[in-house]
Amino acid sequence: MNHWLTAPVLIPLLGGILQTFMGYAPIALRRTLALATTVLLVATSMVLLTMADDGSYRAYAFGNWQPPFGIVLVLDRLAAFMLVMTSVLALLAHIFSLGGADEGNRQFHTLFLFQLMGLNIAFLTGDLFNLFVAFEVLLIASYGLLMHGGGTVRTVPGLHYVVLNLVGSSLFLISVGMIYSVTGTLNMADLAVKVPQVTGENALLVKAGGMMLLVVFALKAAVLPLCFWLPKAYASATAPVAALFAIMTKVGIYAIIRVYFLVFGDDAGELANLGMDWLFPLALITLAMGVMGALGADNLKSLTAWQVIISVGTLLAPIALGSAESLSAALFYMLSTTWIVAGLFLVADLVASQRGSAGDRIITAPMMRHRTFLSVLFMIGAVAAAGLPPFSGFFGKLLILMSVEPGPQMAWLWGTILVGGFLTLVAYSRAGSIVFWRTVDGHVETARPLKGTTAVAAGAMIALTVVIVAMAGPINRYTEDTAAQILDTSAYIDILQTPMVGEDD
Amino acid sequence: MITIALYASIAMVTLAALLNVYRLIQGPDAPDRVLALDTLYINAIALIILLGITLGTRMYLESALLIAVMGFVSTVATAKYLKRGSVIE
Amino acid sequence: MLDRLSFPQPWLSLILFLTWQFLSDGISGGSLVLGLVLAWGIPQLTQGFWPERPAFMKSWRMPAYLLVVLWDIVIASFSVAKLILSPRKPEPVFVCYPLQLEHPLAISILASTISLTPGTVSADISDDEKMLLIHALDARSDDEVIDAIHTRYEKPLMEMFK
Amino acid sequence: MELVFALVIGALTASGVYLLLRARTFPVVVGLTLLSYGVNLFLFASGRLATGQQPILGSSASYADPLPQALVLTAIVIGFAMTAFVVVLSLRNLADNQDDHVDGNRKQDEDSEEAKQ
Amino acid sequence: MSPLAEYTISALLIIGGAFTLIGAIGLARLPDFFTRLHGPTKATTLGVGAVMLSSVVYFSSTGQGIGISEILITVFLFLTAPVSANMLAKAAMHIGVKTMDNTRGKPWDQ
Amino acid sequence: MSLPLVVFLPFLVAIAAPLFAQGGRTAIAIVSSIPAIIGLAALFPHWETLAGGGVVHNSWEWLPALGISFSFRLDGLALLFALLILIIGLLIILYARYYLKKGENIGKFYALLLCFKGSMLGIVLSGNLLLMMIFWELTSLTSFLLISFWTHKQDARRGARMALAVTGGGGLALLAGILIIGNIVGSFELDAVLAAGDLIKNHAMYPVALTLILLGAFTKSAQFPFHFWLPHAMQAPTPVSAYLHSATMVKAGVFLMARLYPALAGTEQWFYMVSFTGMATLLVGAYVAMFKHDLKGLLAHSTVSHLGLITLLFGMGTELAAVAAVFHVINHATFKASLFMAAGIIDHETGTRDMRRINGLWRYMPHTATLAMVAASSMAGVPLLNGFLSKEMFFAESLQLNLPGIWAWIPPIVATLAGIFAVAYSARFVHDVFFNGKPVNLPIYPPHEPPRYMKIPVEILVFACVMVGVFPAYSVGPLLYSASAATLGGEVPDYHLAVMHGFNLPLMMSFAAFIGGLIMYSQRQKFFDFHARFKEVDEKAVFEAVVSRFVELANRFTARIENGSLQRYAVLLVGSAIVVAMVPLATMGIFVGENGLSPVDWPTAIAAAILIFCALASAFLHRGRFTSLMFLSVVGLLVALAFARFSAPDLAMTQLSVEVVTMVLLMLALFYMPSWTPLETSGTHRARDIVLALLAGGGMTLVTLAMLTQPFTSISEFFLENSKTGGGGTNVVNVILVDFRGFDTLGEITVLAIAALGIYAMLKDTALTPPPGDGEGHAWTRDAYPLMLKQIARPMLPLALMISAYIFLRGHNLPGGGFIAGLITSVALILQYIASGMVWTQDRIGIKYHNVIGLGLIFATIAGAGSFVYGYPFLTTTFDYITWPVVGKFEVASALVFDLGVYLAVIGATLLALVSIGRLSPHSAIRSPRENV
Ligand code: NA
Ligand code: NA
Repeated sequence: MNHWLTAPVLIPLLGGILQTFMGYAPIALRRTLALATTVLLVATSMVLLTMADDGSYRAYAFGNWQPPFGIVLVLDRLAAFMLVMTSVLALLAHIFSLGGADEGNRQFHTLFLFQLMGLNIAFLTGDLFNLFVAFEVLLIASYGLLMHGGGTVRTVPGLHYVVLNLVGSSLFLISVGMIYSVTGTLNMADLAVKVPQVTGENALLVKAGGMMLLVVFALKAAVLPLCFWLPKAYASATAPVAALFAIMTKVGIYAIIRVYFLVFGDDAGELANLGMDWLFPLALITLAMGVMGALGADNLKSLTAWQVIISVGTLLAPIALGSAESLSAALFYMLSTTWIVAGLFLVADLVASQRGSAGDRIITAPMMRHRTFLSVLFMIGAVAAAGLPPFSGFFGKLLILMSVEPGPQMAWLWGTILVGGFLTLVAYSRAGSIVFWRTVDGHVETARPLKGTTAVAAGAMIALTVVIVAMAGPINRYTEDTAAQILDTSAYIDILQTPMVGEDD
Repeated sequence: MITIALYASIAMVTLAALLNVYRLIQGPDAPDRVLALDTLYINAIALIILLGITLGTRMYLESALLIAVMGFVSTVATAKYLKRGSVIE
Repeated sequence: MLDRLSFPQPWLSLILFLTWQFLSDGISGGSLVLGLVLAWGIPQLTQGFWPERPAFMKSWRMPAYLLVVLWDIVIASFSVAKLILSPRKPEPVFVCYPLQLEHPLAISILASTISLTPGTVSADISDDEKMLLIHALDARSDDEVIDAIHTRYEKPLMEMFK
Repeated sequence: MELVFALVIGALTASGVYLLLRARTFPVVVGLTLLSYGVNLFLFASGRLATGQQPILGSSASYADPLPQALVLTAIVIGFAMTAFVVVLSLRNLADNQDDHVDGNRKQDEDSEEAKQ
Repeated sequence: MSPLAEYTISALLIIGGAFTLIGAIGLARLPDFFTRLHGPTKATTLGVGAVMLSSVVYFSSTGQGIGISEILITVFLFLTAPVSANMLAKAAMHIGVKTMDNTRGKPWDQ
Repeated sequence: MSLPLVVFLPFLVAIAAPLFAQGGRTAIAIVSSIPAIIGLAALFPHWETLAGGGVVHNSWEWLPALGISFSFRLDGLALLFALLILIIGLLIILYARYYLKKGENIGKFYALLLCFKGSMLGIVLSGNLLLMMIFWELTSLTSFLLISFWTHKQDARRGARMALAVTGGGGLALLAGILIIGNIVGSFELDAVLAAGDLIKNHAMYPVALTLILLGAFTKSAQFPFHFWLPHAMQAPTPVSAYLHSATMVKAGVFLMARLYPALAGTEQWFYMVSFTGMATLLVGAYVAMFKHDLKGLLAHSTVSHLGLITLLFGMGTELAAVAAVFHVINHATFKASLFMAAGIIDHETGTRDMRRINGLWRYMPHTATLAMVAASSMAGVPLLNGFLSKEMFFAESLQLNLPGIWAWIPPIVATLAGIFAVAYSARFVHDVFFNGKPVNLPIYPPHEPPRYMKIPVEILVFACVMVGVFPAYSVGPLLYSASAATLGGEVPDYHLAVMHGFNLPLMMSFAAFIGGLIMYSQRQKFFDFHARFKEVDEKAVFEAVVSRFVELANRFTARIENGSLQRYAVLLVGSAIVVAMVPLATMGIFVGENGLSPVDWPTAIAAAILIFCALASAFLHRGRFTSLMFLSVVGLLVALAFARFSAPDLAMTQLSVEVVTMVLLMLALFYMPSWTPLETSGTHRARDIVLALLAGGGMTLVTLAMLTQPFTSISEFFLENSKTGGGGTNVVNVILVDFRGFDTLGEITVLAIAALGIYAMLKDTALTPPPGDGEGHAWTRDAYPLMLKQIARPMLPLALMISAYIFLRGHNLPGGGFIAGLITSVALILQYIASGMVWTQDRIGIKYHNVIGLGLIFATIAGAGSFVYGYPFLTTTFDYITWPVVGKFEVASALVFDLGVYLAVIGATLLALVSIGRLSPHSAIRSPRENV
């Protein structure tokens, strides 16, 4: 069995434990070790990506128990994709945090690493209940991270975030109960085998459970009407945390792809394509809501937070359509939007640090320091986020637009994405021109120096959009293969036959 | 005979629990409610033991032991809350 | 060093050892060894929680005392039961009981005993630990209560905690 | 018996949901606790009800489904962690806003304005 | 199981149940907090003790071991009940709960 | 690979150019010229191929999935535009060298200008529509940055944003149109698209695609009603106006129409949409130009009008009209660029562009005046100048349209009318600026001729106007032919490029326009008065107002929906779950499955009734918080009993311990909180909440009932069979926790650990003022640590540790295990805190709970990783039976180490959380007066 699969879980776990012990060690040491952990994560996720790219499924059975009885980790292209996306983002956000955001309390690195552990488990696990546990790990860490930093602004949004997610966790458990009560199993591959055989009243039970599970994932993904917890929570988080949170909604989306394509896919009999007819219109409305919010935003972080919601809508619409092309397009866009949004959060924080009391609010203020550098970063990020060429957002949207079959759905999708893109452009140009250009006389009081680490991290995060464009061919090839792999559920089911160590095979 | 005694005993303990709940609702003061709760814990111990005898298993004895420990701590904490406010200070 | 290896609370160790034998499924070599380990280890771990060295106790008097108390509990329960079931209104009284015991543990044992026995509950101990407030469910006079407690419980306890 | 059990879960859920929708942190926390009791019982029930069949090998002739029990145990502990966190967050909310309204220092929530009209 | 054991067990069960019930009746019926405090502290504790004892006898006589953990529980209850009572009484005195009219003496200030 | 070189070189130099800003304006201008010079040199060798009707391709793959390739394509049309871009670009660079002042951000200016040039070249040289699209939007972006070059000017910022919104927005429509075309044709390659004209025009989606594409073209080329952005783009530095907003970028829309002419033109829809738009633009632009007092405003509206003219020509759909359109593109670029540059010089030398102040400049700058007058004449359509030639062709074509009846008169009348206006505003430009008395109050007085080199670009362009006007066939003939051929897809109609075609109707129209225009100008005051009766609309203000209104609306809308009310969000969440679950469940009804109902036993039923009652009571009496908590306690206890009743001893124990810790936690919190919840929710909302609660509860009841009565089989048989043999324990639940699903448990203790650390971190700097007494106004007692409690609590610790050890060790085989043991130990320690206080207890424990947590996680992880050594997966357990003397046979299981980790983590986390809250208490630092340890 390939022990590499455990690396994304064990590395942050050990890193986190180390940080727990080192609560009172010098900050330089803690930073070094924490950063080493994230660097190691990037390296291992790359290794896993190359492994996964051969198109096979690798299963890792904890405790050497044959699935569906034990818990398995499953590495495929999708999982590896999510791992790489996360680890790269995490590394840059982590570097950014070394600029001072990690100070204040001694738990930052611990929570940060545990958050990554939770994310990675969620991406790798092949077990429905273990997915719940992974969600809880990443959520509890995110609660802590959200509350990180001084001041009182985070408390109420944090409280809302936590309470809603606790309800979400309850719904998750109810769903698991409903599904288990009929199928008698928790392993996703096994569920993919059992769910198609469910009929009659039992199918209704599973359907209700499946739909509630969709609500849970939609809550994580911030789909309308379950998206309102997000803007204030993200906007109030410290920058590296907000940047890391760019991945959080994607966990919900990942879970939808994983569970709904595998378990409730085309072949799921009475339960085929469960919920997808709800998801498509909701995705479009979510997009529209995000655009509204972005237009009305009064600071850059809010603007970016609403951009997260825009991306969610843009992503879920093609996913709901469920063709290989649309899935592939969605994955490409996901990579692009996640990194861009993270970059924008970092840039917004740098802007805030250079404008004194005006912060990142979209108001007239004395000219900020380091305006050229920051405005270039913002401009690139905004252009990419709005989906204009030449940056990656454009290609992502283009792929999505092109992936739809002609018909009413195409009209709705194109209309929403294009008009939404236009209004987003208006929002960004308005915000950017006010923040960067509309200055009043006077000088910025209490400006903090622009630290090298933060500047480099934010710059690199934004530059990733260019990297995506440069590597668009290979990335797209990868997402296409990934989509094909996702849709071919029979191969996933084969992990149930994974030979155990010490077994004669 | 044991069966009859068992059922009688269970019935009486259950009835006792109902009376405790009555006191819990009635109050009138917070200490009354806590006392009712404390008594309910003790009734629960009895019920668990009786359940164990009914089922002929000793698997639940430790649950009873735990109720004893936990009920005590809970009562003490609540009483301290009532008179002192901060339970741990 | 010797101190660290000793049994700091021999009585506690004995109780723990015996309890372990009760808890285990019958006495065996394993339970004896493990019981010994725990009887040694737990007092070591919790030593800090027993600030004073064990008071000199004439502990052989303890079983007799306990039997008396046990008997009183049974009697008390019947008398309380009778009172509860009778339509007569009880005549409760708060009694201030002057303590002669000094050791806090002894006071606590006395207070516990009072609570478990006929119609009395220890409601409070004064700040200077000289006075015990007792609530009697149904008593004709204070002195009756005080005398009964003093002769039946406090005296034996004073004997033990000398 | 199934109906009794179902009603218990229903009552826990209903009470939990009602409290969850209150405007102060404390009832919300109590509501979440009630809800999680209901959810735990539900998850437990997904393995069906059994009397005297504790899944301790050798202690009975047949056994209750052990898996939901293990899941619920995990859920209880996780639920405890979450409750502890949300309780502390409520305290923090109180400290920061001098008020225990779930939306921070809002002397009146949206509803009460309508109530006045 | 020997008839003696059966009788013992049955008697203990009935006694246990009865005392538990009486304690609860006291809790429900007695007129003020301090009188109510006596019910659980004695009757209920004894009631549970009797039930425990019946369990000990039962499991000893069915050959499932000597069943000593019940004794532990009982000891535990006897150890803690006075403390609980004391704490509750102090709380009640702190709050100043009403005492019944014919109570002599006064609770202490807290 | 010369074509990509031409396109990408400007971008590369743009990156480098700012580095030369330090070297001064000349240095950077020279560096910035390099791409144009190399570009021209690179294109030159291809002329022969193009003249022969050939096409040059340079392409390689990029994103095959998207149909995007790096495909570049050079034909006559592309060459024409490329030359305009490169040559005028070169002149602009030279001009800007003198135009920009010292101290301006020349690095940024040249970099942006080069980026724009690259983008524009990209549009014309793209052989793939999507690639072109990328460059198209890039021109919008660079234009945005160039218009707002003087970022401190509000007008510049607003003009820039308006331009971006209109052109960028149009670009999105264009994108949609292109995607449809690509869908129809099956390729985005230009060759394929151009070859598929019939296929496209007959396709059902053609009308949509055409509309969308024209939307893109019209916005970019400032066609009515999207023309309003262009005049406001004049806030840009004049070189930008000359280059982007007259010669090149605004021609992109026109270029697009020319480019896709074979694929899209020739239908009725094309005719009506394009020609009428062009006609309207032609008139509106010409009319407004007349009344602009701003020099650049006049030129801008004139540009709008000329763009309308070109559009109208393309719309006519005849081949000759298309040739005329291409021709006018060249002519307009030359005379309008030179006019802009002249206007820039005047602005530069007088400090204003207001024609009411600028008068009689002939005396001060005759050289510039001569150049401007020639160019203006060309604009007016004076013979022997290039503008005349294409305008004659336009007049001729306007007469050729086969419109029915009276409609046939419309085009020539419109054309003449526009001609009249053109003459009039050209006359105004000449007379009002260079003559018409003396200057009024000029900021810079007296004006001078500009630096010598600043005039060279103007001279070159004016020379071109004359050369083309006099020797059209020799100067521009081959290029025009080749470009026309490329536009029309090979078939070029017969046309003659001559100075005069004799006295014909078009000449008469020209004559009429000339006379009319002069009359109009002479009577200008009447027109001005007439025009003054209409309120001038400032489109920028309108745009700003629209955007502001939109923002405000969006803001209000968002605030209404996202109102920060947790109650609303929770209603939405719970409501969503109910709705989606109800849909399938509604069809199920009250459902009892095959197994049916089992009989009720009364004690259980009564316990259940108590549970239900207490749950409801804790909800409905929730306002009294303490009472609610008491009921919650009962519920917790009864849930534990339910677990015991239904064969789950482990759960019963866990639930009990957790419940008590939770109670302590809640009371710790309640200490600081009000003891009473105010009633603040209205009746309707309460009713709503009750309905939701009942639906949720009712739904759960039904689902539970259905679930419990259905037969099922699960994977659990495996656990029961393998627990002893494979996991070494008889307590199957425990074996699942530490072995079969040990990974869940690892995650779970991690959650516990994180929660505790998070709580610790969150409370680190929290300060809370405790109330001085309870809710009824009783001050707290002084007695913090009652004697009896203290005395009894202490011996309970070793006892509890013993019980923990017992529960821990038996857990693998009997109910118990690390969790429960951990909770018992925790509760015993909590009791010490309660009985004896923080300071006392902490002194005696003396370990940091962080380390206990860490230790716990380490134990669990190491126990799991031990199996790596033997090549087994993580968390593979092993066990063995060992026989020792005295001790006898006993089991050693690695799972026990894992469970020990669980035990420690639980203790550490529970205590860290509770102690963190306890530390908030103000008493925790001060010893109570009654404390005597
Ligand atoms: Na108690
Ligand atoms: Na003038």
